[in-house]
Amino acid sequence: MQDLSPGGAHVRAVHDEFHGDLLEVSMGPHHPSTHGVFRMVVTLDGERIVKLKPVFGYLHRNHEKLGEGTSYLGSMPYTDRLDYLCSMTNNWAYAVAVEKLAGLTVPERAEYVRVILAELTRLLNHTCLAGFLMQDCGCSGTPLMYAFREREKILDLFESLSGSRMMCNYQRFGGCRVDPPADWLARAQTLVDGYTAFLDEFEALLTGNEIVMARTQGVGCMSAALAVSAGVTGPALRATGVAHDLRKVDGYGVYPRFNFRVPLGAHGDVYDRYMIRVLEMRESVGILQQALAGLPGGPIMNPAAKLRGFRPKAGEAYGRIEGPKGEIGFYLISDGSPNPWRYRVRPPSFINLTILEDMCLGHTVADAVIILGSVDIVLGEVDR
Amino acid sequence: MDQIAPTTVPITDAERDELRRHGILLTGLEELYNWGRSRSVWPLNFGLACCAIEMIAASMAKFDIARFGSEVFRPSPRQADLLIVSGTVTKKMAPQVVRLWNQMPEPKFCIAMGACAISGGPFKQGYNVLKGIDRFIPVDIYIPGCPPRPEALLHGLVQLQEKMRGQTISGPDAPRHLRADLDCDCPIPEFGEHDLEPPQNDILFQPPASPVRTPKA
Amino acid sequence: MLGSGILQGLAVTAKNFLGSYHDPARYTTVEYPEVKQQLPEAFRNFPFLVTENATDPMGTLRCVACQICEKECPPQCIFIEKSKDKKPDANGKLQIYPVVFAIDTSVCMSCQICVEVCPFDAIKMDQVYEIATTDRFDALLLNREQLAKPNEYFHQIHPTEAAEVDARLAADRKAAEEKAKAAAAAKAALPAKPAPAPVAKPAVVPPPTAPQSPGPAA
Amino acid sequence: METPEQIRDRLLARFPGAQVTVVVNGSPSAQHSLLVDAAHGREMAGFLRDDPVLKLDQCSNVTGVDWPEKEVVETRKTTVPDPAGGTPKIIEEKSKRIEPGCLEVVYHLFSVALRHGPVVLRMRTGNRTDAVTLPSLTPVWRSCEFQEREVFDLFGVKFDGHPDLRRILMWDAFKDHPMRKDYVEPDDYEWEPTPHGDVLAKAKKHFPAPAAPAAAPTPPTATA
Repeated sequence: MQDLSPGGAHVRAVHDEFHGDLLEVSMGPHHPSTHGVFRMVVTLDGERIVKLKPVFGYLHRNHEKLGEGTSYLGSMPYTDRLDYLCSMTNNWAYAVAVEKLAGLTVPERAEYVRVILAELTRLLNHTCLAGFLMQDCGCSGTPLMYAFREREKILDLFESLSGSRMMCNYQRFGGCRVDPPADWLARAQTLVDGYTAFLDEFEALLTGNEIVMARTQGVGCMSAALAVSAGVTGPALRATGVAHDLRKVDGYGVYPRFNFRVPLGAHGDVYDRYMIRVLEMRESVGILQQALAGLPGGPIMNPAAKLRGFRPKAGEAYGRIEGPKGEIGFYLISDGSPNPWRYRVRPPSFINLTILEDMCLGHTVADAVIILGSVDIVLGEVDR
Repeated sequence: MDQIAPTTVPITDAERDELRRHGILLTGLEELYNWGRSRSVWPLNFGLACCAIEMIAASMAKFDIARFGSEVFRPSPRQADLLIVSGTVTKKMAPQVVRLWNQMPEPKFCIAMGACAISGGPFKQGYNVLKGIDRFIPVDIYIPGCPPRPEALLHGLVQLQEKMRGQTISGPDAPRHLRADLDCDCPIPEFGEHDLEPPQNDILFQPPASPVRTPKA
Repeated sequence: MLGSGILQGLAVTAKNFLGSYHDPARYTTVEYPEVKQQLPEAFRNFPFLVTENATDPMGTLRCVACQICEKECPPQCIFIEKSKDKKPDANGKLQIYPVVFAIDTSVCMSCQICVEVCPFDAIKMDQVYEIATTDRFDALLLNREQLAKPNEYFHQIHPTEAAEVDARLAADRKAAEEKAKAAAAAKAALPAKPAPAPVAKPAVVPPPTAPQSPGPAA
Repeated sequence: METPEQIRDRLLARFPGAQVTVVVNGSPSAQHSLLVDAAHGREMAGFLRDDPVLKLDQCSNVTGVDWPEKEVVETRKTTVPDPAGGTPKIIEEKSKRIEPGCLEVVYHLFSVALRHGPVVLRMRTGNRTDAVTLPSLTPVWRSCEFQEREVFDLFGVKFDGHPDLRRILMWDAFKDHPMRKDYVEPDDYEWEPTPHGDVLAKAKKHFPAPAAPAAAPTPPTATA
């Protein structure tokens, strides 16, 4: 069995290679490339990293404690603020957990609408991530500018449906809040039809670029065994070649009805993680086409679901979905009162950072920046 | 400084506009100075939470903060004029924010963007959340919203520019950096065993008498 | 060929640069203070209170101080104090009204839960966003005079929702009137009794004083 | 996948002397869990990971739960046969007892290889004050590393065998464990225009009476 413990044999091998005066550098919490208020204490030998300790908590805003103090419905707008790029998938994951806890079913139309919104969120998140990653590589401005141009289009859709650009607060237990009107669906269809052209252009800008390849290939490799043991999920896990996508594994919602593939990487490096996301976006466009074509009529809310006075009976439930960053899960313990006894978020970005040190060892400090960028973290979710 | 004391321009605005039409621009030193710095406010490249994404969106193509002369987001506080506190300030982060503020050279300004930066916002009941950044540093503009739209940030920036244009450069209303009697540094709080020490800067943070309500039945 | 990827990328940037001069899809800037983006109807930012009559906003608030929104508000930024007396509302019915209705916009996160739980369609979401201020304390604490906005304004910002709400309220009112009439007719047959007592939700709760009410609530 | 009862039986057969109980989950999700004793916790976790039928190679989620002490009122009914031969009497006895509190750590285990789960593993500490040590499962699953640090930080469970047990979210000098139910947060409720409940009580402490609107003089530094 391979030794996967922190500071194990694979780590020591790197430590022993270098002998020299070590320099400890604190990157963050204010650092332009740490995607927020994240801090890494890096020990350097020359420019090589021999030790890296992440420091969390600079955005620890007590999400779980607040969740114990508010009602089940009251926590829904707070989930928007976890991973603030992907509020729709956070809403969905929380709704899934509560629906499991209370045994609520969701009408078919709402399931389709949830898929449409989740895949739009995936497009939004992956596009922005590619822009931010290129920003970290030193490709200042242009890719991020193009990414945000597309993001604004998706946000306009979210805004005209849910009322807010980022903090949608759209899903409800047993359905969705608003039924998307026909003209909204037509606009979504136009956006989805045009997205492939944007992806082609975006890839022409980046994927074949020699500088991007030289900068990202072979950097920040992780092995499949270590990734599974460390609980890494999402594109970062699939970049190592492990076929683990909850849309296939759990088959939640109406995902089994759609025909899509799960792109897999081979090396588990930064370039693979970038490529997986680009390929996933193409699959998402395919899912969106199928979902928009097959959207059934009917109610959007389960009439049995109560908005006020919602008291699930005592018990617990863990619900998870495949968010754009990985497995986002909610674990709820109910004691029969209107507030959950324990409200726990399983944050994918936080757990994906477990092996940040293992990925960075032996690389230069400039590579640490893009490795962190390729893991795709949002601090609101890391620290909660 | 007193010689260039401003306000006594013996010419009306209408006359000035008339002259401008003939190609003659009349201005005062103070006006020129304020015009120049209000049109080139360089913000600190500093994002805290959700609002930071809207701040980035404001600097992107659609909202284009460059039209206000503020697209130059500086990574170093030494080169920045404006601290946009964009998101929740936690107690663990507060000393660092104050330190950044102290590192910025005068004249400097602070915008509290979003509910969290103003008062702790929806997270204010949290044990690790600072209930407003104005407990430690002076804030010039408050932009409510959760998060405020990028347009709201631009509106706040315009308000700040107006405030800068209204400043005199001498006398008792002069800004901090032109006055010798003021210390511009804010004390940095320390991490205590249960809370920050001190929990707020009492010189800066003086809320009015809280309208505490009568308890309900 | 080495460098072809870079050239391809430069071609994309050139296309975008030139396109920004003639293609509106590539030039997306909204020149904000002069040009304002049209807000979608659903856009929400901060709540307001609906009044029926703009000339007498405080007398015609739809809010009856039931305090449900105050209880459900996740960040607890609403404060309501009930009146001790009752005043006639827009329909002339005696109602409890809020003496104090304050929303702390420095805390509010515009989540719309107050709107969803309100059974009287009294609180709705506004669309203002240009509210930057230099004062944190009093300027951001909105009281009921600042929060009250007429129904016409609601029609202006959310026309579809406002029309639905008006139709629903009109139907409720009609049903209530019919019921009151029927109750009055029934009572006229009995020994004389004064006008029907005001009830909070006549459309849903049949008045207990009129058990022989002929028609069911519409 | 095997039911929790089957897993329990296999664990008991493999580890004689260990204690494993199935905790029944009353909600419709029906995710029942296995409560294992701390002494054998790590060996059992290793068994669950390596067992070819289960292969729980991913520990997805680690949660701390606080169960404070609570007073339980029990009603015991005893039937006393009537010596006279009539109907037996039922005597009700009410007894109060303090149910001891504990800290609980919940692990959600999944198998990436076999695509099943969750198996929910729970461990409980002896009490909430001094016997708060549990074996760390970081040597078994790497993903527990930061999550166990988080449980240590917010709940105060000490993990024996953890390679780097430090506070993770709060600062190092912080003394409390804020996710515990009896945590008292620092009181800084100076300006509370819309207070309710506890916040109202705290705000009142700062302003005991409906204070006269004494306009605070604004210092020059506040208004540059």
